[in-house]
Amino acid sequence: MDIELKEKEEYIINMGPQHPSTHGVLRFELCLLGEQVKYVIPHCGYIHRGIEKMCEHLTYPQLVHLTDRMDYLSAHINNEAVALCVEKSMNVEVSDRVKYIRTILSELTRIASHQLWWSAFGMDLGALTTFFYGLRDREKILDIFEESTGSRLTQSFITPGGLMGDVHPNFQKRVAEFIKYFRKKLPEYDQLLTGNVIFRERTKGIGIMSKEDAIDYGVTGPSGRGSGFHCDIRKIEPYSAYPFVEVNEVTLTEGDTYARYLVRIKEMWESLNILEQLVDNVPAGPIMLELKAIKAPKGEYYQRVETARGELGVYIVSDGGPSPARMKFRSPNFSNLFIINKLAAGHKIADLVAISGSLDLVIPDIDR
Amino acid sequence: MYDFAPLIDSITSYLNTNFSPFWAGLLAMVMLGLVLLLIYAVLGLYLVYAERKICARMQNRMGPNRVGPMGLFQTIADLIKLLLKELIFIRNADNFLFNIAPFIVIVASIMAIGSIPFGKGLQAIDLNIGVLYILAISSMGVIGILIAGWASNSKYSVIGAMRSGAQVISYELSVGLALLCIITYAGTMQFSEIIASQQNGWWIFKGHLPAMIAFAVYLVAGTAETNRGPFDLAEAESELTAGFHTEYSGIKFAFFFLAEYMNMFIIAAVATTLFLGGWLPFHLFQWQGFNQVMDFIPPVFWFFGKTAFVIYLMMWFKWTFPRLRIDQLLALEWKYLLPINLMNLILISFLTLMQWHF
Amino acid sequence: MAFLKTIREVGKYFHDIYSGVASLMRGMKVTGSYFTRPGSIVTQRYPENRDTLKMFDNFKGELMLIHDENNLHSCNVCNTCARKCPNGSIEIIYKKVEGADGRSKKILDKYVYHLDTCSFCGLCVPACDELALKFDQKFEHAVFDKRKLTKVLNKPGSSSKTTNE
Amino acid sequence: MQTEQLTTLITSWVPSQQPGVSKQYPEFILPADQVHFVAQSLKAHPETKMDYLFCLTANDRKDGFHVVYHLTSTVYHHVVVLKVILPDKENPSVPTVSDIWRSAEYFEREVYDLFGIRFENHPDLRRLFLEDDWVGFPLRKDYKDSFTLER
Repeated sequence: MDIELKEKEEYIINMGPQHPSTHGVLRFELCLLGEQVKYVIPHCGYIHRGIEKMCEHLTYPQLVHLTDRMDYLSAHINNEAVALCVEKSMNVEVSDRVKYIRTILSELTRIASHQLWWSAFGMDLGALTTFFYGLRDREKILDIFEESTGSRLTQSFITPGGLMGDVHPNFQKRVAEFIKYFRKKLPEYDQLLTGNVIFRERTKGIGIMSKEDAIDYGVTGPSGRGSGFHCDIRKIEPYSAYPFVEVNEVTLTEGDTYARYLVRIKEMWESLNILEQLVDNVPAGPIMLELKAIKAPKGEYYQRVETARGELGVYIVSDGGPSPARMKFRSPNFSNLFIINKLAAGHKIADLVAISGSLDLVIPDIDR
Repeated sequence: MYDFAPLIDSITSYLNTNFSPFWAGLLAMVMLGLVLLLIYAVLGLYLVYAERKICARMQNRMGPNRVGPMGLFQTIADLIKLLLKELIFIRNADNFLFNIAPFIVIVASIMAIGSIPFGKGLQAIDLNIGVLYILAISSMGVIGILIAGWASNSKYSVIGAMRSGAQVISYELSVGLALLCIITYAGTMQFSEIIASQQNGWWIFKGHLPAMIAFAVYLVAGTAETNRGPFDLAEAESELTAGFHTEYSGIKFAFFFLAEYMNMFIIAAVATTLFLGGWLPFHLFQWQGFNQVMDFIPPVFWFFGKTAFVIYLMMWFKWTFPRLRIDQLLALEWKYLLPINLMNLILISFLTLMQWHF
Repeated sequence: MAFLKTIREVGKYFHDIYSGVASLMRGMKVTGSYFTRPGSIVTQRYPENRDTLKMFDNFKGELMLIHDENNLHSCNVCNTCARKCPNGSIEIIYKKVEGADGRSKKILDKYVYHLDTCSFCGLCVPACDELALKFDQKFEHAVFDKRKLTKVLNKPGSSSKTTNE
Repeated sequence: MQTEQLTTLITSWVPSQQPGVSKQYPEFILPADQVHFVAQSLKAHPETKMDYLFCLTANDRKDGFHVVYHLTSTVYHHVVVLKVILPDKENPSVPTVSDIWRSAEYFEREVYDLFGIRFENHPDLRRLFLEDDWVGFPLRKDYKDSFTLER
């Protein structure tokens, strides 16, 4: 507990559940000292849907579509996590084609997610134009998704045993086009925001998170890597096609808001590199395994994947039935959220907005 | 050419011959008030439209395009919507202050517009302390903002109002000092005479580098004084939802909204008058042909063209930059703008003393 | 030395101003260049481009039962799609009729599809062995009455291919 | 560290530990009163350095509540799973590990919220997702309410 007992006559403000900078139904209880934030208490649960309980009533292929709705910005990666966990339990391996396509989709998802984050982060800091540039470029990725999977946001495309269908014949061409397009657009992001003196002043030295704190609180993903915490599951426990490609983990050691920002910008470049290695080499092969029934045998299984926001863990306890006996999602945002009091206490309200923006919270993923 | 003084003189003489002095004065006042209000409303609405179109173009969007051709009537539709909206009654708010705050803000900006010279002789009142008058009146607006924040009985509003108070009061200083530079050059505070002193060249050109610095400082400080662009801390959408006007709805909100745009116009108009030669056409050395073509364009167009340019600059700032934090805002004022301004003023006084300007 | 330090600090002060203004200019160049290029506008004028707006082939719009030109569909009331649906969005109402060979046979009466609970996961379409289902390209789902979202997919008067054989 | 070494190490601390069923990660079933000590030792021991608790959860089984701790080391990247079985379904309680890993504080609040397992010495054991006056603990198998979709 970082929070002291509430004194009388404190200036308490409820930021949220409806507030432009909490990006969803999250409530921060702020205690203010003038402009300064004395402490922040996050209150979550406004969008708690009981996904873990719902999973206990659904078969494995059915529950995949629920994971889309957790971290809706990395829907493909969430699907992939469940699929990998179930495949691991059944001790089967999908074809290389499936692995490659899964990884391409995951990396596209990561870029799309970071683009949206960049847009929203600019908005948080008051640079309103970033929002439209980010979304303009994200649209290209969503079009690729829509062409192949039929949906733009909640695709439910990756399923235990393979994919729901084959990708569109144009898929590789469009991805290659996107890589070329986005390589041209990314420097614009730097010119507009990264180099801006106001932006640097707003983010540098704000909300410094030490590596120890990051590990202690379990802050993963770009937020943790901004503090020098080597937590990239793509490197630690490679899955899908990551063993076949060269992945460079982006880490910085400053741990402030600017470092977390830079990690994400660099990760977009890195994702482009990974895509470039994969997109021309997609092998042929079956897209779905011939399985009699998709269900995990009795036992307990855990799968870690790296979503756009950090480490997603899928924990399945199975009795051997068609549905899991217990399904736990260790969602990255859940752990990332609770460090906010440590980071924001003592800073100004505007800094709290910058910090919560730099943690890149997706609220449905916290509440599940 | 294009002198409005005879027109206004003829109207005055018509009133004076046909009515008693009391009625003539009253009628003149009513006419003037109506004309000013009309200018105010139309300008305010079309500034909103311009802002929306400009930011849309910068953001790869189209902007308003549904109501009327190219969405020209969009803001009028918005105004009608705001007029028809319910005025929400806030529990435990100080109702008298809550209701009067938008009027203070809007009255301040209407009064300021009265002394702006739109063209030769096209000026409601040509005070001999015009610049001082504008500074005094436009800083009244902040009182309305403070009252609005305080009376709304909302915590966000209070923070927004306090920020706005700190911001406007400190940036008032830079605005004043930057204008003082030109007043030093021109040797007068009367708008008509300041414009007359620019017959042979605008102050931004003939005032050497210091005038340019003063212009830049004025632009930054002026943007800050209107609570716009990167200095919109009082509203700070992502921090304080809407700052001091969080609790306002309907036409009272529209008053704040209009006043913000009109304040921007006033700032731009003052910049035009003092730095860019007001309604004077652009003349280049002694090129007679070129100068005559320029003279042919009516002064009102010159005035609005220059003002539009300054407004475009301010909008460009707003749609590009992130917002400053409150301490950085004050640091910018007290550590950068104010010292530069003071140095600039000393330099200008020296230049004026030596008669080194053209 | 103190004097030198002051000089350096003053130099840094002005350098800060210069680099700050330069960085701001770089940002303004980006927005300004888009302002001068109307060709970069990406807005789709939606209701106007309705005729030309074509969704991708794979787009998951509404579920539909494929009918051929003779108003025949190929649903044989196996109920697999309803069982596969995670939200219970599909209800198949059938009636039993006496077949030609004397055995009672299930015939589709109403294929009820609840669009309001459908989450477009797409499990039903590949589940159908008869390939009777597909997603169409419709994306304008908005209605004023929620009850309109409950749809009957088999067209009036249609019958199954399997019963006709 | 390999599974065998971990087994000997943990057995030397808690002789009554039992190996778990999981094949993926080395898993140890510990008595409830020993888990805090083992957790602390695993974090402090120079050869294990389990400084990162990446998942803490519970599940409702026939033989009681299982509280599962997934630990890893950011230095050696080896994973160990600790498990505590709480046969008392009426009033389950286990010592907190939130003083060892801060991430546990909120995982434990979540588990308390959804399973009703009390974590002793927890600094702030309140419901996390549900309202404070919610009746029952939804992830328990015997939890019934009117709107759960039954299949």
